[in-house]
Amino acid sequence: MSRERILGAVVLLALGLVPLAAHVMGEPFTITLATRAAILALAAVGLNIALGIGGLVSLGHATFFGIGGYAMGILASHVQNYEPMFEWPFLFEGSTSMPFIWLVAVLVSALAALLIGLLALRTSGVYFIMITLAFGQMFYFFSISWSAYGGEDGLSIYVRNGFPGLNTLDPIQFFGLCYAVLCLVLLGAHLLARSPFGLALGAARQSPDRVQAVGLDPKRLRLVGFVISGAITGLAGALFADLNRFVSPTMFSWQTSGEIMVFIILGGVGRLFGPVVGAAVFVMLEHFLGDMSEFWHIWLGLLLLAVVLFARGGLVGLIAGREKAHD
Amino acid sequence: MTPILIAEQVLNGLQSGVMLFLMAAGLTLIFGVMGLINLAHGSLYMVGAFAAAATAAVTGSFVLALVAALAAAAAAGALVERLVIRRLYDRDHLDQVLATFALILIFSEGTRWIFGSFPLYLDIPEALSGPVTLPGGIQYPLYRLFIIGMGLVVAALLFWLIARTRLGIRIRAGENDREMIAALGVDIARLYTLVFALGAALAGLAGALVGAIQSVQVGMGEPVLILAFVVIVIGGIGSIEGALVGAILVGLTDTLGGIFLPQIFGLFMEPAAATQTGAALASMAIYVLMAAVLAWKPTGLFGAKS
Amino acid sequence: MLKQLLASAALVACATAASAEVKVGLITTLSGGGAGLGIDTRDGFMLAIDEAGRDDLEVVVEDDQQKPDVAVQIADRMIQSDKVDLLTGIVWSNLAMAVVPSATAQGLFYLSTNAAPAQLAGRGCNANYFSVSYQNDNLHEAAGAYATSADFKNTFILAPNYPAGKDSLNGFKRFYEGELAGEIYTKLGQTDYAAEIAQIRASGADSVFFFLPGGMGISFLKQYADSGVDLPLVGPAFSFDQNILQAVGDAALGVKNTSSWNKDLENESNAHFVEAYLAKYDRLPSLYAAQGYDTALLLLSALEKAEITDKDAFRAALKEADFASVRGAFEFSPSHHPIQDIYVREVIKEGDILTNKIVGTAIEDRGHAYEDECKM
Amino acid sequence: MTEPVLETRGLVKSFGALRASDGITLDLRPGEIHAVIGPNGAGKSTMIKQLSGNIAPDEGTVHFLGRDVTGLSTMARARAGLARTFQVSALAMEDTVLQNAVLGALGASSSPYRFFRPALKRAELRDRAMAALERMGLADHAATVVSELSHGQRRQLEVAVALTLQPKAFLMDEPMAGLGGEGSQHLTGILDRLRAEAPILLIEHDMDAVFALADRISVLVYGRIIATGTVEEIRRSPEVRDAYLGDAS
Repeated sequence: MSRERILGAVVLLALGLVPLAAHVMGEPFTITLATRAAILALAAVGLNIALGIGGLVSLGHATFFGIGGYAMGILASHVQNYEPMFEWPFLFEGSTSMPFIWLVAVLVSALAALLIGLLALRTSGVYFIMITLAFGQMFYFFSISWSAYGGEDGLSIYVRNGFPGLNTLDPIQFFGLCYAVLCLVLLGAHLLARSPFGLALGAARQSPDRVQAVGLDPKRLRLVGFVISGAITGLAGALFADLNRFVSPTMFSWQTSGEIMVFIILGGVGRLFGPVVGAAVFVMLEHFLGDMSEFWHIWLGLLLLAVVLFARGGLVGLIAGREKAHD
Repeated sequence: MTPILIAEQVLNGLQSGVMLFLMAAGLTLIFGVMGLINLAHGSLYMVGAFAAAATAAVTGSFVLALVAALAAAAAAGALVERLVIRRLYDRDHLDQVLATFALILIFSEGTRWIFGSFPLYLDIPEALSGPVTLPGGIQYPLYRLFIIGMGLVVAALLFWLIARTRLGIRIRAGENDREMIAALGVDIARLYTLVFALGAALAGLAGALVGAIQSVQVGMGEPVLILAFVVIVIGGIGSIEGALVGAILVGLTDTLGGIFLPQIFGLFMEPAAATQTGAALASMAIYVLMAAVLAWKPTGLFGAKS
Repeated sequence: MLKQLLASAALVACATAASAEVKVGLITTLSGGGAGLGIDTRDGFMLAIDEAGRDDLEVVVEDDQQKPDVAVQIADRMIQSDKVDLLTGIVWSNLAMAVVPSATAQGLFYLSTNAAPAQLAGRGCNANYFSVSYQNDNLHEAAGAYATSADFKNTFILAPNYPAGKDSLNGFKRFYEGELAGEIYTKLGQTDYAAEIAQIRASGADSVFFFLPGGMGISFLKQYADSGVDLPLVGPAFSFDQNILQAVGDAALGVKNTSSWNKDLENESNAHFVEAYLAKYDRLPSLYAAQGYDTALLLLSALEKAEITDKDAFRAALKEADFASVRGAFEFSPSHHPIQDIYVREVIKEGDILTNKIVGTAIEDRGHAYEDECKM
Repeated sequence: MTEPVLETRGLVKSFGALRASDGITLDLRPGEIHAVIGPNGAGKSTMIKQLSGNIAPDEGTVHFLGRDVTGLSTMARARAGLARTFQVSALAMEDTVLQNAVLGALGASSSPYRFFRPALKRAELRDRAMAALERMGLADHAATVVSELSHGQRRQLEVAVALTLQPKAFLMDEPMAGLGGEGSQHLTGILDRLRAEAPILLIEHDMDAVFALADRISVLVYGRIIATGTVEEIRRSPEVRDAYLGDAS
């Protein structure tokens, strides 16, 4: 096993064990923090497929995060307020079932990613960065003025949605659920990176000419990669909304997009466990630096600068070495 | 809807467009010459506004405030270029986005640390305050006319600088072929610092000019930054002409959309619903404009073919 | 390393949790653009707490960064880790909506120092939720009442396009009896109001009501003053707050605004508060500081009467509102919102400093419009 | 006469005032190596881009295997069996040699939208890729990352990736570029054996290689083919001497 793998396994194991220890010690807040880290990591795993494999620098992944969040908020709020979503062609009252909400979140974010991708992937480089950013802003402003679902105030869901067989209001059970989803998606991302599709998408980043010359369409590969990426981030959005029992336009803001990207850079671009390390470190920094200084953003900024300038390959790269695993 | 009101709104759109141009010109210049995407450009706008407000508070002079804004933003730009940006030129866009995102955090919280959390005061100078009557009986604030004038003068200077001066020749050479200007013996490091400081100064000037009629506060730069991005994407990244055309298009769309969309919806909707729907769509109008331009020309109106 | 850090954090949290008998969580905005309001809230609140000098009372203060998800996270942490008995301090309605329903559902008390959205006053009212400030609509209603009494016939009204903006215009219209020359919703965070001012000029209005909190109001006032439109302006206190006025400058002079408090209100408690606040923080208090101070006074008064662990007794003690409010007469309505007078203020200059003075009362003993919807 | 595999008729392409292709007509017959030579700026790369589908001609047609492919994209032409190598190596530099070859096999199977089983564990892809690598003598380097290969090995990998497509014709854009004498000779040997499999349209500067390999040579000058013939015919052609070889030697 490569050092990177070992490091990844250790981090993932720690992320699973810390909440268990906290549960035993009666520290539910630590579990909440770990849940937050797991969900943010999931969002970043999604972005890492577009960014790390496909080289698509999307500064608009908050769009999908927000769509996932609102999928949860809208479905659950109709149940909460006893106002059916629609009565024709059949009565639909909304839903408080997590699996159904996840399905909707994934499908709607995938659809959004498809539409955005169709336009944005006509361009590349800086144009792509800015267009994805602008689409995010478009959704942000729309969500602020969409008064039917709370506008800027957002939507509060008083009771966390349900999952068959689990009491999701119990922090450790909800953590277990998010952790399981994260592990499954990580496994999926691992397989995807090595699958024919992952190979082709990676080649489309490194040498689009070559990909064309062997008869594959780099644009279509990127579009599919972008859609998968958006769908995963959308799923993370639905979980994040359930963690907070609340959604608001902040989920769509461009700072959110920036932060998701920060997790990846902190951890290491294109590395399987990079997003997990990045999100865990970010959540810890937010927690401890936030306690130490009112101006903790300065320190966060400096740390980020240092990583970008001096630790290329992120923290995983720093510990496990620059070269990525090849097999 | 009277012709006077329409004319006034067009002037407003023009004024906001001209200010956007000052921001967008710096961004597009920096991208064109150095290939750098700079998210922290909005922070330089904020630096300009704060420097102007602080100087005006001490000296009471608006002219000195503008000078201070230019100087502070240029100095901050040059400093940041030397310390950080310089290391990013040969990096990919991702690293640039991240590093300049980090700079935003540092600038914003740093400004709050120095100046506190409350907005600062910066006012229009006595000589430029109040409205004037334009031909056709349009009452229009003198200061906004001044802003339009300043913006156009700066735009003209910029075009002259790029077309006619030695620096301009180097800038154009740098846009076309980086190795060639190195071969010509131009000190690239100095040229880059200069261009970055120039872009920063333009942003600082915009911040100071706008600061007098808006609120000088932490975080004021980011909304403008995103608009400026939309502008240069529409105009074509790297093109100063594109930035000018894009800025005015965005300024007009944003202003006129905000006024007319609710009224259009008012023709067939309840007034309250119409204002809300119209306002919601108006806030998205420039992004729709951008999407339309890109669907038609993926590299913007004046962009080089990729 | 991760484990060690988290474990040590947990230990620290345990150690502090054991030291005080009553723990209060103050969640407010201490960083970013809206930090000014939160800092005033905190300082007003802490002034009263420090004056009381109770060593069995601990206040945990956290910065919500004006982000709802951060506020929720902090609330979770205060409830789960710090084990607080009561939460307070949130400035913004959207953050309150994110935190309050789930906190009160978990049996905690919440005392609002500012945000009091309609949802929490009507159908969503809760026995453990007390608004010490007002109900969000109150100041707008007062502005409507003032506009009627000032004999405005044709007012132009504007507010940002978000829920509080809509509540604002509805509140105004509830007490305004004249015609509307126009009604517009602006973009949230908008900084240039030239287009709106042109519409006002063209509308034939005789007066303008606006609700534009924070930086938006500063921009609007400066641009309005410079536009040559000199129709009378009226608005709620938010754009005329002590901290904001200095940034607006002379453009604000003479503007009427509505507030539940002002520093020149004549009562003993207020006189003491203004003097003590100025002495301690070296600046004049704002409405947010006053509301923070009142909230702390209410809390202290209830603690004198009942143990916080005895929820029913403590709730009854809170409801009595047996404290010397800086606003003078103060009592709670059945839905736990204030019944109080709302005043009209005018912006004046005291030496070099812009400030407000009370020029009249807009509405007396105002409760709120959603009282009937509250089933409690 | 056998039907040509690849054939152009009257290709014209202008960039502003510059006529980079000025009525190019040539064909590639089964089993042959047809070399196109010409001085710098003669329009060789413009020509090859029109053959591969990167740019569309203003006038004229391209026929491949008897079918008009003028309107088809690069991808469609590749899938039809037209394999190309690049003047400047276009390879996935962070990937291994085997991964690059598998990419080619993947293109030939034209089904990259499979997301789970690893590409390298798929026998059909792997076997095809390894076969191509073995033929190019790269099998020992299968696990090496491309960025660590020598220049010559990268040139060989270019050809290997083209081979995995099991093409009906090769378009080779200066495969010898940057190779030393020894490397060049090695590759010449490989190409020599390759022609039996599929004909090669070879654009090349290395005259030794051209004269050693070509069955026919066309000379491109200022966007026109000024002569086509066997090696001997071209050597003797006075026109070619004047226009090209004359100032080259």
